[in-house]
Amino acid sequence: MGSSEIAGAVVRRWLALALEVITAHEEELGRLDAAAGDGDHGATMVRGLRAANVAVEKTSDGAGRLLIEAGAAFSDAGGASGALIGALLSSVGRALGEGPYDAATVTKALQAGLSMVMRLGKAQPGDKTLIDALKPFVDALAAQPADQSLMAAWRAALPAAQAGAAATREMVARRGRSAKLGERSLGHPDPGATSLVYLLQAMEAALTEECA
Amino acid sequence: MGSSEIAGAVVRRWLALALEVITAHEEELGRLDAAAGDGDHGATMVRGLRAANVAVEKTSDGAGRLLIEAGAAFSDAGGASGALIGALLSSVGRALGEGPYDAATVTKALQAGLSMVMRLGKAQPGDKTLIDALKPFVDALAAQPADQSLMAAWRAALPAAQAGAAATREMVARRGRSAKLGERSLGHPDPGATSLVYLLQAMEAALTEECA
Amino acid sequence: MTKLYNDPTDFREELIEGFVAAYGRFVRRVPGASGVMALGAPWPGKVALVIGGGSGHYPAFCGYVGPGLAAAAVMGNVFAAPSAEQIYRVTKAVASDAGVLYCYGNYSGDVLNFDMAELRCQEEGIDVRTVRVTDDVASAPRGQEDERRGIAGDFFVFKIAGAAAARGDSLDEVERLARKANARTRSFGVAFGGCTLPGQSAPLFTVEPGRMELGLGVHGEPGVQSSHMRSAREIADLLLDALLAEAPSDAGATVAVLLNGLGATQYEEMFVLYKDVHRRLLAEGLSPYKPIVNEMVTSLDMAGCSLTLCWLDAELTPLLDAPCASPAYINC
Amino acid sequence: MTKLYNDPTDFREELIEGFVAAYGRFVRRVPGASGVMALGAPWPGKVALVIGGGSGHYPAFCGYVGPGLAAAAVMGNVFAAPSAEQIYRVTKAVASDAGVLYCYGNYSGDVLNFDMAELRCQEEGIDVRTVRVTDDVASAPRGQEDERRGIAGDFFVFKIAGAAAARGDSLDEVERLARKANARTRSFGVAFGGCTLPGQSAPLFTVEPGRMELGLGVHGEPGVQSSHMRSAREIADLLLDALLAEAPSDAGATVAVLLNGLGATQYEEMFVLYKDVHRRLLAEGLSPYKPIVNEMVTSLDMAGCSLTLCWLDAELTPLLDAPCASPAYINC
Ligand SMILES: Nc1ncnc2c1ncn2[C@@H]1O[C@H](COP(=O)(O)OP(=O)(O)O)[C@@H](O)[C@H]1O
Ligand SMILES: Nc1ncnc2c1ncn2[C@@H]1O[C@H](COP(=O)(O)OP(=O)(O)O)[C@@H](O)[C@H]1O
Ligand SMILES: [Mg+2]
Ligand SMILES: [Mg+2]
Ligand SMILES: [Mg+2]
Ligand SMILES: [Mg+2]
Repeated sequence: MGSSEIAGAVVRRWLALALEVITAHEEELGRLDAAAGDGDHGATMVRGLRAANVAVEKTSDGAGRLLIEAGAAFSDAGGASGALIGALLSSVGRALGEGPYDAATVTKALQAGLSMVMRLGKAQPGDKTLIDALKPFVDALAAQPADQSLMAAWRAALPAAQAGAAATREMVARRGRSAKLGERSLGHPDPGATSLVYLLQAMEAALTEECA
Repeated sequence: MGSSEIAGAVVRRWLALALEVITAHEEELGRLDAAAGDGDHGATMVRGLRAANVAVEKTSDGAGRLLIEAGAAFSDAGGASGALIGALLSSVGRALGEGPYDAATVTKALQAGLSMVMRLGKAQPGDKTLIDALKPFVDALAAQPADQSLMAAWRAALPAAQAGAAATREMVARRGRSAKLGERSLGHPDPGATSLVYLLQAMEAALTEECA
Repeated sequence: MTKLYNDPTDFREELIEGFVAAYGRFVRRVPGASGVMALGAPWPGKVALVIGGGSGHYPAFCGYVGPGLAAAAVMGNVFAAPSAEQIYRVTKAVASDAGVLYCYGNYSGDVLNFDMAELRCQEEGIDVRTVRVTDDVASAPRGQEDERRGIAGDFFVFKIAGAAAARGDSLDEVERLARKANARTRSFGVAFGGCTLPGQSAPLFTVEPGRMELGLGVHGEPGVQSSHMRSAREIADLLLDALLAEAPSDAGATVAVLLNGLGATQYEEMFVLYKDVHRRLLAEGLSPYKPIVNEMVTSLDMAGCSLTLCWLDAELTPLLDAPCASPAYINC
Repeated sequence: MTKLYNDPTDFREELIEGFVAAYGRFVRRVPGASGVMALGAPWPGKVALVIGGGSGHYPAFCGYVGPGLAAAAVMGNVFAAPSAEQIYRVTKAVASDAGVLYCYGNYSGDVLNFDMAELRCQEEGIDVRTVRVTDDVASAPRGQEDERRGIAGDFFVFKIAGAAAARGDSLDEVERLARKANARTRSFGVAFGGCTLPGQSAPLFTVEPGRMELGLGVHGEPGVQSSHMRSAREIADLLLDALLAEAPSDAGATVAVLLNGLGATQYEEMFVLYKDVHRRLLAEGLSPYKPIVNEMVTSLDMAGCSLTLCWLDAELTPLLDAPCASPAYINC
């Protein structure tokens, strides 16, 4: 199997695992969103991942193309996270292109995705959004030694995402639905940041499986 | 005090005591009505008795006239019991006229009231309505020895009303709102029969107080 | 649960005041009575349709007062029929030389009070007729149609009677058409939760999770039967099985349809249910005519809904389509 | 609690199907998209008003599609903004040469998706403008009016924009009038209980007995503040205190009034509350113009209500009064 085929398989496997873990946590994500938002975050993420999985089923394209397709399908879940995660996937996919799928290329692609999400959503770190998990992760990934494998780098960067998501518990929402409830969002982690960690963890599992 | 004044005072006292006891049991009557009806019986009876009390406040008429006024005011509570108890009071009042207010006259007046209520509501004994308390009471009153005082006769007839009301527990409603729920009315005494017993008991107390 | 009130004892009075304040462009208070009448009523030469019943069913009854619909509505306390005295006063305010039609759901308290008022009006020489709505198939078996109670079918009967009256039909004719509309109107409903009277803290009945009640009333009465919860598709079939078995012998293919919410049931859910109702109607060869999916006769904040079919014909359809303007229902 | 459904995953699809089946006399499905358009649209030479948002707010949004109101509504899943792709497809179906106005409640998800669709349409040469409704005074302080979310005020802004579009006003003018209507519209609400999403068994939030939430959202969000329960009279004052403090500097005495129910609150209660609202408005020297007491923008089966004032003037009043015909709102 060539690197491009491996990369495609990883994306497919990732989407399958992500759907699994998000479905398992759908209620939890809904509850987190209900604390100061509208309770639909779990449902929206499940819907988006289902659509993304269907979208990549019928094609044998490379990882970049698959992510573009997955992003378009994910968007259709609607809501803030449909738009943002959908745009994230598509923009990472576009930046990834034909590869190579090494740590450096993937990091650059994720940086492109991060800035797209920040441009679209206009959220800054500390606003209590998925940015607070995504940005620390991307920064940590970029800080890994250049010669590491993608899998090793990914694994090493994960704790930064988790710490970032955990830190949202103490933040007051300034973007998205919860923003209107200000103080009421305190004490609960941001649902979008929480689900983003699940997505990143699923990717670690997919990389481990497919690259073993 | 003449017998007419005593009789007027009894009616007034009765209405006051009746309002007290029905108010104390408003929730219970509502619950009984809710079992297979619409839950408003307690509220309607309270409303009717309040209006009746107000109506007799400003007049110094005799018992017959007072009951007519009380009945008209009670009717305005609406619902089935507003119409029926209102008509009962007015028709007893008309039959009572200027008295004398002895056991025989009162019994005849109650018989007139009973037949008015049966004509209006078209309910028969056994249909699980207030008739099942009222008719046994009126029959028992009529069966008392002719030389008894009204108070003694009333007291002696009360158990028949109580037994009649209790027996409604095992009946299936065939009149009024509960009728549509047939079997569902089984196991709960009829609210109208239950409240009628309270009314009759209040009259015993009023007679006792005023004639002592 | 009723949350907004001042003194529960004043609930009806404040509700009437608020209703008239809001919809003074359609109605005014009947002076000295618990009821509202259409602006401009009495309408000379036209039969006056007088509707009414307990409160707690909005838009029934006061929401349906206006040209092309009722001349007046008598408003009782929550779930209590208005008294004969109030009905009498409201009737006097809107009666014309063409006579009066009383139209209301068939409940013991309403029958008692409207009948007493009718008698009194007739003694005074006002020609009053009565048509009781008896659409609820759950409330009495076939053969005892007259014993049935009136629920959401009220709406179709009022609309048709009101249109006939507005057209200038005679009292005989308005009565005949209302009776015909009622005879061709059938409803059946399901409930998922009870409602709470103003000032009380517990609902009139509760439904266990995973269960539902069949054959609900619009006064917070529980259903006539309890059942396990079903999917929308199964509920559509269950409702239609009950109704289609009752199609009038001369029924055509056109049915007016009302999917009525009782108060707390979401509009979105009702559309999901309506999808299955519609499909089944088409599959039965029936043609749904201007369906309504809305809250037309409620039961405070009860959760549940009912389905009403009114089998139309060349006489009823134009009356249903006739223009009208009331606080809760406008047709043009 | 949502009781009527088949598969919660299909909820939106079945809801759209049922809605179109019921109200096919007003709307049809946009082919290949999650939205509905008015029969007869696109209307050549007229600005197309496109509204939308998550589902769960009926009659918003699809109930307001028809002549004199919106050309189309894009329908998201329950409480989730529709995707940019769906908004784009719906826009394409109704866009005319006169341009398109997007009008929706100001929520992050809606802004993201409508903005992306607007960009894409503009790249294709369709002139699209956007006016976000920001009526909820509870959701951001004065000075940050643009940050506020849109709740029941949607109705007045849609109605005024739709009437301007139907009259044939230019896109510039329709946009200006919608913006003006929004600037003069303020809402504030109270909640007594949360709502439950389809397929879930617990409400999004609960309110302790004896308490209420101030500053509710229409997505089942709890209020911005909790308070002890109050009488209708006190609630009327509390709502009006918040709104009157926001009267536009050039406000006249005429205000359109909407007392909006969120789903489970009884109409009767709302009339009781309206009585106190009306009295207070008169006492303030304001003249309530054609008040509406109804469910116009709901939040599934949430218990609560909001009060909206729209300060009218000679330009806005005729637009509010202009005829329209949609499944949920008819004016004639
Ligand atoms: N403007 C924004 N920028 C970045 N992230 C956002 C923004 N708005 C919302 N989010 C993220 O989306 C999450 C909510 O997603 P979801 O509940 O699916 O959408 P909605 O808010 O439309 O209901 C939030 O927890 C937050 O992480
Ligand atoms: N037709 C009738 N004849 C005699 N009693 C009746 C009749 N209908 C109802 N009742 C009595 O009225 C009681 C119910 O009264 P209430 O709840 O106040 O009126 P409603 O049935 O109008 O809600 C019943 O329990 C029954 O005793
Ligand atoms: Mg959300
Ligand atoms: Mg009752
Ligand atoms: Mg009653
Ligand atoms: Mg959402």
